[in-house]
Amino acid sequence: MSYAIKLDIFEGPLDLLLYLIKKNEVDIYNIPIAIITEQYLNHMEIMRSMNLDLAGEYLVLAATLLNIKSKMLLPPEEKEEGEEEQPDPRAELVRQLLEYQTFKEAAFNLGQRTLLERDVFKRGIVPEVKTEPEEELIEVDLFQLVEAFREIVSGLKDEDLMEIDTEKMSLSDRIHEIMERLSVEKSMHFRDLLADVHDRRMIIYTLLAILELMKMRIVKAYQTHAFGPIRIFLAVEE
Amino acid sequence: MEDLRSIVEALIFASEAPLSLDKIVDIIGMTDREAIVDILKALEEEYANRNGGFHLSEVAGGYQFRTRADMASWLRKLKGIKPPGLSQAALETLAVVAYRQPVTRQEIEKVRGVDVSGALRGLLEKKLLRMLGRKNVPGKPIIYGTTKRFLEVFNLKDLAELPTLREFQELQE
Amino acid sequence: MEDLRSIVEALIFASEAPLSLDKIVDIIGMTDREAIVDILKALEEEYANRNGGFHLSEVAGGYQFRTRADMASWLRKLKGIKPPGLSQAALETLAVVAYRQPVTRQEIEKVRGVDVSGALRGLLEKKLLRMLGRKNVPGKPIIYGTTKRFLEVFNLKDLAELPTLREFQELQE
Repeated sequence: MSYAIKLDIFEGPLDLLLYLIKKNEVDIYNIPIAIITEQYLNHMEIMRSMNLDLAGEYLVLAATLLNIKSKMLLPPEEKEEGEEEQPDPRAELVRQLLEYQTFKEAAFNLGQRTLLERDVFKRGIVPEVKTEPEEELIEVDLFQLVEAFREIVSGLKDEDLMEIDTEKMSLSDRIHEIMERLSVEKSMHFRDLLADVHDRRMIIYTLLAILELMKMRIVKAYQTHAFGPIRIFLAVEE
Repeated sequence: MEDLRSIVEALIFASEAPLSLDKIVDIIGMTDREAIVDILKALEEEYANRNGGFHLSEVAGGYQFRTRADMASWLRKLKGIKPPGLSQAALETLAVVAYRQPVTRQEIEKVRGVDVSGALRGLLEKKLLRMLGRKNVPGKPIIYGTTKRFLEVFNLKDLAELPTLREFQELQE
Repeated sequence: MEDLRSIVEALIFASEAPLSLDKIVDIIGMTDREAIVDILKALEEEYANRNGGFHLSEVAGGYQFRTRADMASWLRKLKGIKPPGLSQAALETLAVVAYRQPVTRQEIEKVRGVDVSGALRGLLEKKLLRMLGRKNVPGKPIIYGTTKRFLEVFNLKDLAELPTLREFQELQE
Protein backbone atom coordinates (compact mmCIF):
# COMPACT_ATOMS: atom_id res chain seq x y z
CA MET A 1 0.00 0.00 0.00
CA SER A 2 2.75 2.42 0.94
CA TYR A 3 4.27 1.32 -2.34
CA ALA A 4 1.27 2.59 -4.23
CA ILE A 5 1.32 5.95 -2.51
CA LYS A 6 4.99 6.30 -3.27
CA LEU A 7 4.34 5.71 -6.96
CA ASP A 8 1.65 8.28 -7.09
CA ILE A 9 3.91 11.08 -5.99
CA PHE A 10 6.62 10.70 -8.61
CA GLU A 11 6.82 13.93 -10.49
CA GLY A 12 7.77 12.16 -13.69
CA PRO A 13 10.22 9.67 -15.15
CA LEU A 14 13.30 11.60 -14.02
CA ASP A 15 11.95 11.69 -10.48
CA LEU A 16 11.35 7.93 -10.56
CA LEU A 17 14.86 7.34 -11.87
CA LEU A 18 16.38 9.52 -9.16
CA TYR A 19 14.40 7.59 -6.58
CA LEU A 20 15.76 4.27 -7.89
CA ILE A 21 19.33 5.57 -7.85
CA LYS A 22 18.94 6.70 -4.25
CA LYS A 23 17.19 3.50 -3.19
CA ASN A 24 19.96 1.36 -4.64
CA GLU A 25 22.61 3.68 -3.24
CA VAL A 26 24.50 3.77 -6.50
CA ASP A 27 26.73 6.47 -7.92
CA ILE A 28 24.82 8.77 -10.22
CA TYR A 29 27.95 9.15 -12.37
CA ASN A 30 28.24 5.39 -12.75
CA ILE A 31 24.70 4.09 -12.96
CA PRO A 32 24.42 0.30 -13.22
CA ILE A 33 22.15 0.59 -16.22
CA ALA A 34 21.01 -3.04 -16.37
CA ILE A 35 19.72 -3.10 -12.78
CA ILE A 36 18.18 0.33 -12.86
CA THR A 37 16.47 -0.29 -16.19
CA GLU A 38 14.94 -3.49 -14.90
CA GLN A 39 13.61 -1.78 -11.78
CA TYR A 40 12.35 1.14 -13.83
CA LEU A 41 10.41 -1.22 -16.12
CA ASN A 42 9.03 -3.05 -13.08
CA HIS A 43 7.73 0.19 -11.66
CA MET A 44 6.09 1.03 -14.95
CA GLU A 45 4.46 -2.38 -14.95
CA ILE A 46 3.08 -1.84 -11.44
CA MET A 47 1.80 1.59 -12.35
CA ARG A 48 0.09 0.15 -15.38
CA SER A 49 -1.50 -2.63 -13.35
CA MET A 50 -2.87 -0.04 -10.95
CA ASN A 51 -4.41 1.81 -13.88
CA LEU A 52 -2.37 4.88 -13.12
CA ASP A 53 -2.28 7.26 -15.98
CA LEU A 54 1.07 6.50 -17.52
CA ALA A 55 2.25 9.62 -19.23
CA GLY A 56 4.06 9.14 -22.50
CA GLU A 57 7.21 10.57 -20.97
CA TYR A 58 7.68 7.38 -18.93
CA LEU A 59 7.79 5.36 -22.13
CA VAL A 60 10.26 7.73 -23.73
CA LEU A 61 12.68 7.36 -20.84
CA ALA A 62 12.20 3.58 -20.85
CA ALA A 63 13.25 3.55 -24.49
CA THR A 64 16.25 5.72 -23.68
CA LEU A 65 17.30 3.36 -20.89
CA LEU A 66 17.00 0.31 -23.10
CA ASN A 67 18.98 2.04 -25.79
CA ILE A 68 21.77 2.89 -23.37
CA LYS A 69 21.73 -0.63 -22.03
CA SER A 70 22.21 -2.14 -25.46
CA LYS A 71 25.04 0.26 -26.24
CA MET A 72 26.79 -0.68 -23.00
CA LEU A 73 26.56 -4.37 -23.92
CA LEU A 74 28.51 -3.87 -27.14
CA PRO A 75 32.17 -4.68 -26.79
CA PRO A 76 34.24 -1.50 -26.95
CA GLU A 77 35.42 -0.97 -30.51
CA GLU A 78 39.03 -1.43 -31.31
CA LYS A 79 40.53 1.95 -30.93
CA GLU A 80 42.40 3.11 -33.96
CA GLU A 81 45.35 5.37 -33.91
CA GLY A 82 44.37 8.92 -32.95
CA GLU A 83 40.69 8.07 -32.59
CA GLU A 84 38.89 9.72 -29.73
CA GLU A 85 37.55 7.71 -26.88
CA GLN A 86 33.91 6.65 -27.19
CA PRO A 87 31.68 8.88 -25.10
CA ASP A 88 29.86 7.18 -22.23
CA PRO A 89 26.35 6.39 -23.52
CA ARG A 90 25.02 7.44 -20.11
CA ALA A 91 26.53 10.93 -20.22
CA GLU A 92 23.45 12.80 -21.49
CA LEU A 93 21.12 11.03 -19.07
CA VAL A 94 23.43 11.81 -16.14
CA ARG A 95 23.51 15.46 -17.15
CA GLN A 96 19.71 15.53 -17.30
CA LEU A 97 19.36 13.82 -13.94
CA LEU A 98 21.78 16.19 -12.26
CA GLU A 99 20.00 19.18 -13.69
CA TYR A 100 16.62 17.91 -12.60
CA GLN A 101 17.96 17.11 -9.15
CA THR A 102 19.30 20.64 -8.81
CA PHE A 103 15.90 22.13 -9.62
CA LYS A 104 14.15 19.67 -7.36
CA GLU A 105 16.40 20.94 -4.60
CA ALA A 106 15.61 24.54 -5.60
CA ALA A 107 11.88 23.74 -5.56
CA PHE A 108 12.18 22.22 -2.10
CA ASN A 109 14.00 25.34 -0.95
CA LEU A 110 11.21 27.53 -2.35
CA GLY A 111 8.61 25.50 -0.49
CA GLN A 112 10.58 25.94 2.73
CA ARG A 113 10.47 29.71 2.56
CA THR A 114 8.19 31.83 4.71
CA LEU A 115 5.12 31.85 2.49
CA LEU A 116 2.48 34.55 2.45
CA GLU A 117 -0.95 33.21 3.43
CA ARG A 118 0.67 30.08 4.83
CA ASP A 119 3.23 31.29 7.34
CA VAL A 120 2.71 35.02 7.41
CA PHE A 121 -0.29 37.17 6.68
CA LYS A 122 -0.74 40.72 5.64
CA ARG A 123 -3.25 43.17 6.97
CA GLY A 124 -6.75 41.84 6.60
CA ILE A 125 -8.87 44.89 5.98
CA VAL A 126 -8.38 47.66 3.53
CA PRO A 127 -8.80 50.82 5.61
CA GLU A 128 -11.50 52.93 4.09
CA VAL A 129 -10.46 56.13 2.48
CA LYS A 130 -13.35 58.17 1.27
CA THR A 131 -13.20 58.29 -2.50
CA GLU A 132 -15.86 58.42 -5.13
CA PRO A 133 -17.22 54.99 -5.89
CA GLU A 134 -15.69 53.42 -8.92
CA GLU A 135 -15.57 50.08 -10.60
CA GLU A 136 -13.21 47.63 -9.11
CA LEU A 137 -9.99 47.70 -11.04
CA ILE A 138 -7.89 44.71 -11.81
CA GLU A 139 -4.29 44.59 -12.82
CA VAL A 140 -3.98 42.85 -16.12
CA ASP A 141 -1.33 41.06 -18.03
CA LEU A 142 -1.24 39.21 -21.30
CA PHE A 143 -2.62 36.06 -19.70
CA GLN A 144 -5.71 37.91 -18.43
CA LEU A 145 -6.22 39.41 -21.88
CA VAL A 146 -6.24 36.07 -23.69
CA GLU A 147 -8.30 34.51 -20.93
CA ALA A 148 -10.90 37.27 -21.32
CA PHE A 149 -11.02 36.75 -25.06
CA ARG A 150 -11.24 32.99 -24.75
CA GLU A 151 -14.12 33.29 -22.27
CA ILE A 152 -16.06 35.57 -24.58
CA VAL A 153 -15.66 33.60 -27.76
CA SER A 154 -16.14 30.23 -26.07
CA GLY A 155 -19.69 31.33 -25.37
CA LEU A 156 -20.34 31.85 -29.07
CA LYS A 157 -21.67 29.20 -31.36
CA ASP A 158 -19.85 30.31 -34.42
CA GLU A 159 -16.78 28.13 -34.79
CA ASP A 160 -15.11 30.68 -37.02
CA LEU A 161 -14.97 33.17 -34.20
CA MET A 162 -12.81 30.81 -32.18
CA GLU A 163 -9.98 31.09 -34.64
CA ILE A 164 -7.27 33.60 -34.10
CA ASP A 165 -5.54 34.25 -37.30
CA THR A 166 -1.91 35.14 -36.71
CA GLU A 167 -1.71 36.26 -40.31
CA LYS A 168 -4.47 38.71 -39.57
CA MET A 169 -2.49 40.03 -36.62
CA SER A 170 0.47 40.79 -38.87
CA LEU A 171 -1.98 42.38 -41.23
CA SER A 172 -3.33 44.56 -38.43
CA ASP A 173 0.21 45.65 -37.65
CA ARG A 174 0.62 46.75 -41.24
CA ILE A 175 -2.75 48.49 -41.27
CA HIS A 176 -1.71 50.45 -38.19
CA GLU A 177 1.50 51.58 -39.81
CA ILE A 178 -0.26 52.69 -42.96
CA MET A 179 -2.95 54.56 -41.03
CA GLU A 180 -0.29 56.21 -38.92
CA ARG A 181 1.46 57.49 -42.02
CA LEU A 182 -1.74 58.49 -43.76
CA SER A 183 -2.91 60.50 -40.78
CA VAL A 184 0.24 62.59 -41.13
CA GLU A 185 0.76 62.67 -44.87
CA LYS A 186 -2.94 62.51 -45.95
CA SER A 187 -1.99 60.81 -49.18
CA MET A 188 0.93 58.88 -50.48
CA HIS A 189 2.29 56.83 -53.32
CA PHE A 190 1.76 53.15 -53.14
CA ARG A 191 5.37 52.49 -53.99
CA ASP A 192 6.51 54.70 -51.10
CA LEU A 193 4.80 52.25 -48.83
CA LEU A 194 6.98 49.52 -50.20
CA ALA A 195 10.12 51.63 -50.36
CA ASP A 196 11.85 50.11 -47.36
CA VAL A 197 10.13 46.74 -47.44
CA HIS A 198 12.36 43.92 -48.55
CA ASP A 199 10.80 40.97 -46.80
CA ARG A 200 8.50 39.16 -49.22
CA ARG A 201 5.91 38.45 -46.55
CA MET A 202 5.92 42.11 -45.62
CA ILE A 203 5.18 43.07 -49.24
CA ILE A 204 2.23 40.70 -49.25
CA TYR A 205 0.96 42.06 -45.93
CA THR A 206 1.23 45.58 -47.30
CA LEU A 207 -0.86 44.67 -50.34
CA LEU A 208 -3.40 42.85 -48.19
CA ALA A 209 -3.57 45.77 -45.77
CA ILE A 210 -4.36 48.20 -48.58
CA LEU A 211 -7.01 45.84 -49.95
CA GLU A 212 -8.53 45.44 -46.50
CA LEU A 213 -8.60 49.19 -45.96
CA MET A 214 -10.18 49.68 -49.37
CA LYS A 215 -12.73 46.99 -48.69
CA MET A 216 -13.71 48.75 -45.47
CA ARG A 217 -13.66 51.97 -47.47
CA ILE A 218 -11.25 53.63 -45.08
CA VAL A 219 -8.86 54.43 -47.92
CA LYS A 220 -9.25 55.03 -51.60
CA ALA A 221 -6.69 54.40 -54.27
CA TYR A 222 -6.43 56.50 -57.41
CA GLN A 223 -4.43 56.16 -60.52
CA THR A 224 -4.15 59.09 -62.94
CA HIS A 225 -3.53 56.88 -65.94
CA ALA A 226 -3.00 53.26 -66.75
CA PHE A 227 0.32 52.01 -65.35
CA GLY A 228 0.72 55.39 -63.63
CA PRO A 229 1.61 55.68 -59.97
CA ILE A 230 -1.13 54.68 -57.52
CA ARG A 231 -1.93 57.22 -54.82
CA ILE A 232 -3.68 56.32 -51.62
CA PHE A 233 -6.02 58.67 -49.73
CA LEU A 234 -8.02 58.51 -46.56
CA ALA A 235 -11.59 57.93 -47.77
CA VAL A 236 -13.22 59.84 -44.93
CA GLU A 237 -11.72 62.71 -43.05
CA GLU A 238 -11.83 62.18 -39.30
CA MET B 1 1.53 37.13 29.28
CA GLU B 2 3.76 38.67 26.66
CA ASP B 3 2.90 36.22 23.91
CA LEU B 4 -0.84 36.30 24.39
CA ARG B 5 -0.65 40.01 23.61
CA SER B 6 1.16 39.24 20.35
CA ILE B 7 -1.40 36.62 19.36
CA VAL B 8 -4.31 38.98 20.00
CA GLU B 9 -2.55 41.66 18.01
CA ALA B 10 -1.78 39.38 15.07
CA LEU B 11 -5.38 38.12 14.96
CA ILE B 12 -6.82 41.63 14.83
CA PHE B 13 -4.24 42.69 12.27
CA ALA B 14 -4.95 39.83 9.88
CA SER B 15 -8.72 39.65 10.32
CA GLU B 16 -10.88 40.58 7.35
CA ALA B 17 -13.50 42.22 9.56
CA PRO B 18 -13.44 43.87 12.99
CA LEU B 19 -12.67 41.04 15.40
CA SER B 20 -15.00 40.58 18.35
CA LEU B 21 -13.94 39.66 21.85
CA ASP B 22 -15.97 36.46 21.60
CA LYS B 23 -14.15 35.41 18.48
CA ILE B 24 -10.75 36.11 20.04
CA VAL B 25 -11.63 34.11 23.12
CA ASP B 26 -12.94 31.35 20.90
CA ILE B 27 -9.79 31.12 18.76
CA ILE B 28 -7.40 31.26 21.68
CA GLY B 29 -9.57 28.73 23.46
CA MET B 30 -9.33 30.47 26.80
CA THR B 31 -12.06 30.87 29.35
CA ASP B 32 -10.41 33.85 31.01
CA ARG B 33 -12.15 36.63 29.13
CA GLU B 34 -10.86 39.21 31.55
CA ALA B 35 -7.26 38.56 30.56
CA ILE B 36 -8.14 39.24 26.93
CA VAL B 37 -10.09 42.36 27.81
CA ASP B 38 -7.08 43.65 29.73
CA ILE B 39 -4.80 42.98 26.76
CA LEU B 40 -7.15 44.80 24.39
CA LYS B 41 -7.27 47.80 26.69
CA ALA B 42 -3.51 47.84 27.03
CA LEU B 43 -3.04 47.61 23.27
CA GLU B 44 -5.52 50.39 22.63
CA GLU B 45 -3.70 52.58 25.08
CA GLU B 46 -0.27 51.70 23.72
CA TYR B 47 -1.18 52.66 20.16
CA ALA B 48 -2.95 55.82 21.30
CA ASN B 49 0.11 56.95 23.22
CA ARG B 50 2.48 56.03 20.46
CA ASN B 51 0.43 58.17 18.07
CA GLY B 52 1.80 56.52 14.92
CA GLY B 53 0.18 56.06 11.52
CA PHE B 54 -2.58 53.80 12.78
CA HIS B 55 -4.18 52.76 16.04
CA LEU B 56 -6.51 50.20 17.50
CA SER B 57 -10.19 51.11 17.57
CA GLU B 58 -13.32 49.45 18.80
CA VAL B 59 -15.79 49.41 15.93
CA ALA B 60 -18.86 47.45 14.92
CA GLY B 61 -18.68 45.23 17.95
CA GLY B 62 -15.07 44.35 17.37
CA TYR B 63 -11.50 45.55 17.22
CA GLN B 64 -9.68 46.81 14.19
CA PHE B 65 -6.49 48.65 13.33
CA ARG B 66 -7.28 51.87 11.51
CA THR B 67 -5.19 54.63 10.09
CA ARG B 68 -5.35 57.92 11.95
CA ALA B 69 -8.14 60.14 10.65
CA ASP B 70 -5.75 62.98 9.82
CA MET B 71 -3.83 60.71 7.44
CA ALA B 72 -6.72 60.60 4.97
CA SER B 73 -5.26 63.09 2.49
CA TRP B 74 -2.04 61.07 2.21
CA LEU B 75 -3.91 57.85 1.77
CA ARG B 76 -5.96 59.33 -1.02
CA LYS B 77 -2.71 60.16 -2.73
CA LEU B 78 -1.62 56.58 -2.27
CA LYS B 79 -4.79 55.34 -3.92
CA GLY B 80 -4.30 57.77 -6.75
CA ILE B 81 -1.01 56.27 -7.82
CA LYS B 82 -2.18 52.70 -7.89
CA PRO B 83 -1.08 50.95 -11.06
CA PRO B 84 -3.65 51.70 -13.74
CA GLY B 85 -5.97 48.77 -13.68
CA LEU B 86 -8.84 47.79 -15.93
CA SER B 87 -12.35 46.74 -15.09
CA GLN B 88 -13.53 43.36 -16.30
CA ALA B 89 -15.75 45.09 -18.88
CA ALA B 90 -12.80 47.12 -20.18
CA LEU B 91 -10.57 44.07 -20.29
CA GLU B 92 -13.10 42.10 -22.32
CA THR B 93 -13.65 44.94 -24.75
CA LEU B 94 -9.91 45.37 -25.12
CA ALA B 95 -9.52 41.67 -25.77
CA VAL B 96 -12.11 41.70 -28.55
CA VAL B 97 -10.54 44.71 -30.23
CA ALA B 98 -7.03 43.29 -29.89
CA TYR B 99 -7.95 40.05 -31.60
CA ARG B 100 -10.56 41.29 -34.06
CA GLN B 101 -9.29 44.69 -35.18
CA PRO B 102 -10.03 46.73 -37.18
CA VAL B 103 -13.48 46.52 -35.66
CA THR B 104 -16.58 48.68 -35.17
CA ARG B 105 -18.53 49.16 -31.96
CA GLN B 106 -21.41 47.16 -33.39
CA GLU B 107 -19.10 44.26 -34.10
CA ILE B 108 -17.69 44.31 -30.57
CA GLU B 109 -21.20 44.41 -29.15
CA LYS B 110 -22.18 41.44 -31.26
CA VAL B 111 -19.40 39.42 -29.67
CA ARG B 112 -19.77 40.68 -26.10
CA GLY B 113 -23.55 40.87 -26.16
CA VAL B 114 -23.70 44.13 -24.20
CA ASP B 115 -23.39 47.84 -24.79
CA VAL B 116 -19.70 48.71 -24.86
CA SER B 117 -19.77 52.48 -25.32
CA GLY B 118 -18.65 53.18 -21.74
CA ALA B 119 -15.84 50.67 -21.88
CA LEU B 120 -14.74 52.01 -25.27
CA ARG B 121 -14.60 55.57 -24.01
CA GLY B 122 -12.48 54.53 -21.03
CA LEU B 123 -10.06 52.62 -23.24
CA LEU B 124 -9.76 55.57 -25.62
CA GLU B 125 -9.00 57.84 -22.67
CA LYS B 126 -6.37 55.44 -21.41
CA LYS B 127 -4.94 55.51 -24.94
CA LEU B 128 -5.12 51.74 -25.20
CA LEU B 129 -7.46 52.02 -28.19
CA ARG B 130 -7.81 54.55 -30.96
CA MET B 131 -10.12 55.36 -33.81
CA LEU B 132 -8.65 54.16 -37.04
CA GLY B 133 -11.18 55.92 -39.20
CA ARG B 134 -14.73 55.45 -40.36
CA LYS B 135 -16.07 52.57 -42.29
CA ASN B 136 -17.64 53.85 -45.47
CA VAL B 137 -20.92 51.99 -45.09
CA PRO B 138 -24.31 53.37 -44.11
CA GLY B 139 -24.02 55.05 -40.73
CA LYS B 140 -20.26 55.44 -41.24
CA PRO B 141 -19.38 53.64 -38.02
CA ILE B 142 -16.05 54.36 -36.38
CA ILE B 143 -13.43 51.67 -36.61
CA TYR B 144 -11.27 50.94 -33.59
CA GLY B 145 -7.84 49.45 -33.20
CA THR B 146 -5.22 49.12 -30.51
CA THR B 147 -2.42 51.63 -30.01
CA LYS B 148 1.33 51.61 -29.52
CA ARG B 149 0.63 52.16 -25.85
CA PHE B 150 -1.35 48.92 -25.83
CA LEU B 151 1.70 47.08 -27.11
CA GLU B 152 3.84 48.74 -24.43
CA VAL B 153 1.47 47.87 -21.60
CA PHE B 154 1.31 44.24 -22.63
CA ASN B 155 4.98 44.06 -23.47
CA LEU B 156 4.48 43.08 -27.09
CA LYS B 157 6.66 43.92 -30.06
CA ASP B 158 3.70 43.78 -32.41
CA LEU B 159 0.19 42.37 -32.61
CA ALA B 160 1.43 39.20 -34.22
CA GLU B 161 3.01 38.41 -30.84
CA LEU B 162 -0.37 38.08 -29.13
CA PRO B 163 -0.83 34.53 -27.85
CA THR B 164 -3.23 32.52 -29.98
CA LEU B 165 -6.14 30.65 -28.49
CA ARG B 166 -4.52 27.41 -29.56
CA GLU B 167 -1.44 28.20 -27.50
CA PHE B 168 -3.68 29.15 -24.66
CA GLN B 169 -5.65 25.94 -24.90
CA GLU B 170 -2.42 23.99 -24.71
CA LEU B 171 -2.00 25.26 -21.19
CA GLN B 172 -5.19 23.56 -20.17
CA GLU B 173 -5.15 19.98 -19.13
CA MET C 1 9.97 64.89 12.23
CA GLU C 2 7.52 62.94 14.36
CA ASP C 3 4.68 63.23 11.90
CA LEU C 4 6.61 62.13 8.85
CA ARG C 5 7.14 58.83 10.60
CA SER C 6 3.38 58.49 11.11
CA ILE C 7 2.67 59.27 7.47
CA VAL C 8 5.16 56.69 6.24
CA GLU C 9 3.70 54.16 8.62
CA ALA C 10 0.11 54.89 7.58
CA LEU C 11 1.00 54.61 3.89
CA ILE C 12 2.66 51.23 4.30
CA PHE C 13 -0.19 50.06 6.50
CA ALA C 14 -2.84 51.07 3.98
CA SER C 15 -1.10 49.86 0.84
CA GLU C 16 -2.44 46.68 -0.68
CA ALA C 17 0.97 45.61 -2.00
CA PRO C 18 4.46 46.20 -0.62
CA LEU C 19 5.17 49.91 -0.92
CA SER C 20 8.45 50.94 -2.50
CA LEU C 21 10.71 53.71 -1.29
CA ASP C 22 10.21 55.48 -4.62
CA LYS C 23 6.46 55.56 -4.16
CA ILE C 24 6.71 56.82 -0.61
CA VAL C 25 9.03 59.61 -1.71
CA ASP C 26 6.70 60.34 -4.61
CA ILE C 27 3.57 60.57 -2.45
CA ILE C 28 5.15 62.65 0.27
CA GLY C 29 6.67 64.85 -2.42
CA MET C 30 9.99 65.10 -0.71
CA THR C 31 13.37 65.11 -2.27
CA ASP C 32 15.15 64.03 0.88
CA ARG C 33 15.19 60.28 0.30
CA GLU C 34 17.66 59.79 3.08
CA ALA C 35 15.17 61.05 5.67
CA ILE C 36 12.64 58.45 4.49
CA VAL C 37 15.24 55.71 4.47
CA ASP C 38 16.12 56.58 8.05
CA ILE C 39 12.49 56.47 9.08
CA LEU C 40 12.00 53.08 7.42
CA LYS C 41 15.04 51.69 9.21
CA ALA C 42 13.86 53.10 12.53
CA LEU C 43 10.37 51.62 12.04
CA GLU C 44 11.75 48.22 11.09
CA GLU C 45 13.87 48.24 14.20
CA GLU C 46 11.09 49.47 16.44
CA TYR C 47 8.72 46.68 15.39
CA ALA C 48 11.47 44.08 15.63
CA ASN C 49 12.31 45.14 19.18
CA ARG C 50 8.71 45.38 20.23
CA ASN C 51 8.21 41.80 19.01
CA GLY C 52 4.44 42.12 18.79
CA GLY C 53 2.01 40.29 16.52
CA PHE C 54 3.36 41.76 13.33
CA HIS C 55 6.40 43.61 12.08
CA LEU C 56 7.68 45.55 9.13
CA SER C 57 9.43 43.53 6.40
CA GLU C 58 11.23 44.46 3.26
CA VAL C 59 9.79 42.37 0.44
CA ALA C 60 9.28 42.49 -3.35
CA GLY C 61 11.07 45.80 -3.66
CA GLY C 62 8.98 47.47 -0.98
CA TYR C 63 7.82 47.50 2.62
CA GLN C 64 4.89 45.66 4.14
CA PHE C 65 3.57 44.85 7.60
CA ARG C 66 3.36 41.10 8.10
CA THR C 67 2.44 38.85 11.00
CA ARG C 68 5.21 37.09 12.84
CA ALA C 69 5.94 33.67 11.35
CA ASP C 70 5.36 31.88 14.67
CA MET C 71 1.78 33.16 14.76
CA ALA C 72 0.81 31.09 11.73
CA SER C 73 -1.15 28.40 13.56
CA TRP C 74 -3.36 31.00 15.29
CA LEU C 75 -4.02 32.84 12.08
CA ARG C 76 -4.96 29.68 10.27
CA LYS C 77 -7.47 29.10 13.02
CA LEU C 78 -8.81 32.60 12.48
CA LYS C 79 -9.14 32.16 8.74
CA GLY C 80 -10.34 28.62 9.00
CA ILE C 81 -8.03 27.57 6.22
CA LYS C 82 -5.60 24.80 5.70
CA PRO C 83 -2.29 26.08 4.42
CA PRO C 84 -2.95 26.30 0.69
CA GLY C 85 0.59 25.52 -0.34
CA LEU C 86 1.72 24.65 -3.81
CA SER C 87 2.01 21.20 -5.30
CA GLN C 88 5.41 19.68 -5.95
CA ALA C 89 4.74 20.06 -9.69
CA ALA C 90 3.97 23.76 -9.24
CA LEU C 91 7.06 24.35 -7.09
CA GLU C 92 9.36 22.61 -9.56
CA THR C 93 7.92 24.55 -12.48
CA LEU C 94 8.23 27.76 -10.51
CA ALA C 95 11.84 26.96 -9.63
CA VAL C 96 12.79 26.40 -13.27
CA VAL C 97 11.16 29.67 -14.33
CA ALA C 98 12.66 31.61 -11.41
CA TYR C 99 16.19 30.52 -12.26
CA ARG C 100 15.99 30.26 -16.04
CA GLN C 101 13.73 33.15 -17.00
CA PRO C 102 12.86 34.26 -19.58
CA VAL C 103 12.02 30.67 -20.45
CA THR C 104 9.66 28.80 -22.81
CA ARG C 105 7.35 25.93 -21.93
CA GLN C 106 9.49 23.59 -23.98
CA GLU C 107 12.58 24.53 -22.00
CA ILE C 108 10.82 23.87 -18.70
CA GLU C 109 9.59 20.53 -19.95
CA LYS C 110 13.09 19.54 -20.97
CA VAL C 111 14.31 20.07 -17.41
CA ARG C 112 11.36 18.48 -15.63
CA GLY C 113 10.86 15.67 -18.13
CA VAL C 114 7.07 16.00 -18.02
CA ASP C 115 4.30 18.06 -19.56
CA VAL C 116 4.01 21.31 -17.58
CA SER C 117 0.99 22.95 -19.19
CA GLY C 118 -1.32 22.34 -16.24
CA ALA C 119 1.22 23.61 -13.72
CA LEU C 120 1.95 26.65 -15.90
CA ARG C 121 -1.68 27.56 -16.14
CA GLY C 122 -2.19 27.32 -12.42
CA LEU C 123 0.80 29.54 -11.77
CA LEU C 124 -0.42 32.10 -14.32
CA GLU C 125 -3.81 32.16 -12.65
CA LYS C 126 -2.19 32.65 -9.25
CA LYS C 127 -0.23 35.51 -10.83
CA LEU C 128 3.04 33.96 -9.73
CA LEU C 129 4.11 33.77 -13.37
CA ARG C 130 3.34 35.88 -16.40
CA MET C 131 3.73 35.78 -20.13
CA LEU C 132 6.61 38.03 -21.07
CA GLY C 133 6.25 37.92 -24.84
CA ARG C 134 7.70 35.65 -27.47
CA LYS C 135 11.12 34.27 -28.10
CA ASN C 136 12.59 35.21 -31.42
CA VAL C 137 13.25 31.69 -32.65
CA PRO C 138 11.32 29.56 -35.16
CA GLY C 139 7.82 28.94 -33.89
CA LYS C 140 8.06 32.07 -31.71
CA PRO C 141 7.18 30.28 -28.46
CA ILE C 142 5.73 32.27 -25.58
CA ILE C 143 8.22 33.07 -22.85
CA TYR C 144 7.44 33.14 -19.15
CA GLY C 145 8.87 34.95 -16.15
CA THR C 146 8.10 35.44 -12.48
CA THR C 147 6.01 38.35 -11.17
CA LYS C 148 6.26 40.79 -8.31
CA ARG C 149 3.57 38.73 -6.65
CA PHE C 150 6.02 35.80 -6.73
CA LEU C 151 8.48 37.87 -4.69
CA GLU C 152 5.71 38.92 -2.34
CA VAL C 153 4.45 35.40 -1.74
CA PHE C 154 7.91 33.89 -1.33
CA ASN C 155 9.12 36.65 0.94
CA LEU C 156 11.93 37.81 -1.34
CA LYS C 157 13.33 41.31 -1.64
CA ASP C 158 14.35 40.52 -5.21
CA LEU C 159 15.36 37.57 -7.37
CA ALA C 160 18.98 37.98 -6.36
CA GLU C 161 17.99 36.90 -2.86
CA LEU C 162 17.38 33.36 -4.10
CA PRO C 163 20.24 30.97 -3.39
CA THR C 164 22.27 30.23 -6.50
CA LEU C 165 21.81 26.92 -8.32
CA ARG C 166 25.44 26.19 -7.55
CA GLU C 167 24.58 26.04 -3.88
CA PHE C 168 22.04 23.32 -4.61
CA GLN C 169 24.52 21.43 -6.77
CA GLU C 170 27.04 21.47 -3.94
CA LEU C 171 24.43 20.01 -1.63
CA GLN C 172 24.32 16.93 -3.82
CA GLU C 173 28.03 16.25 -3.70
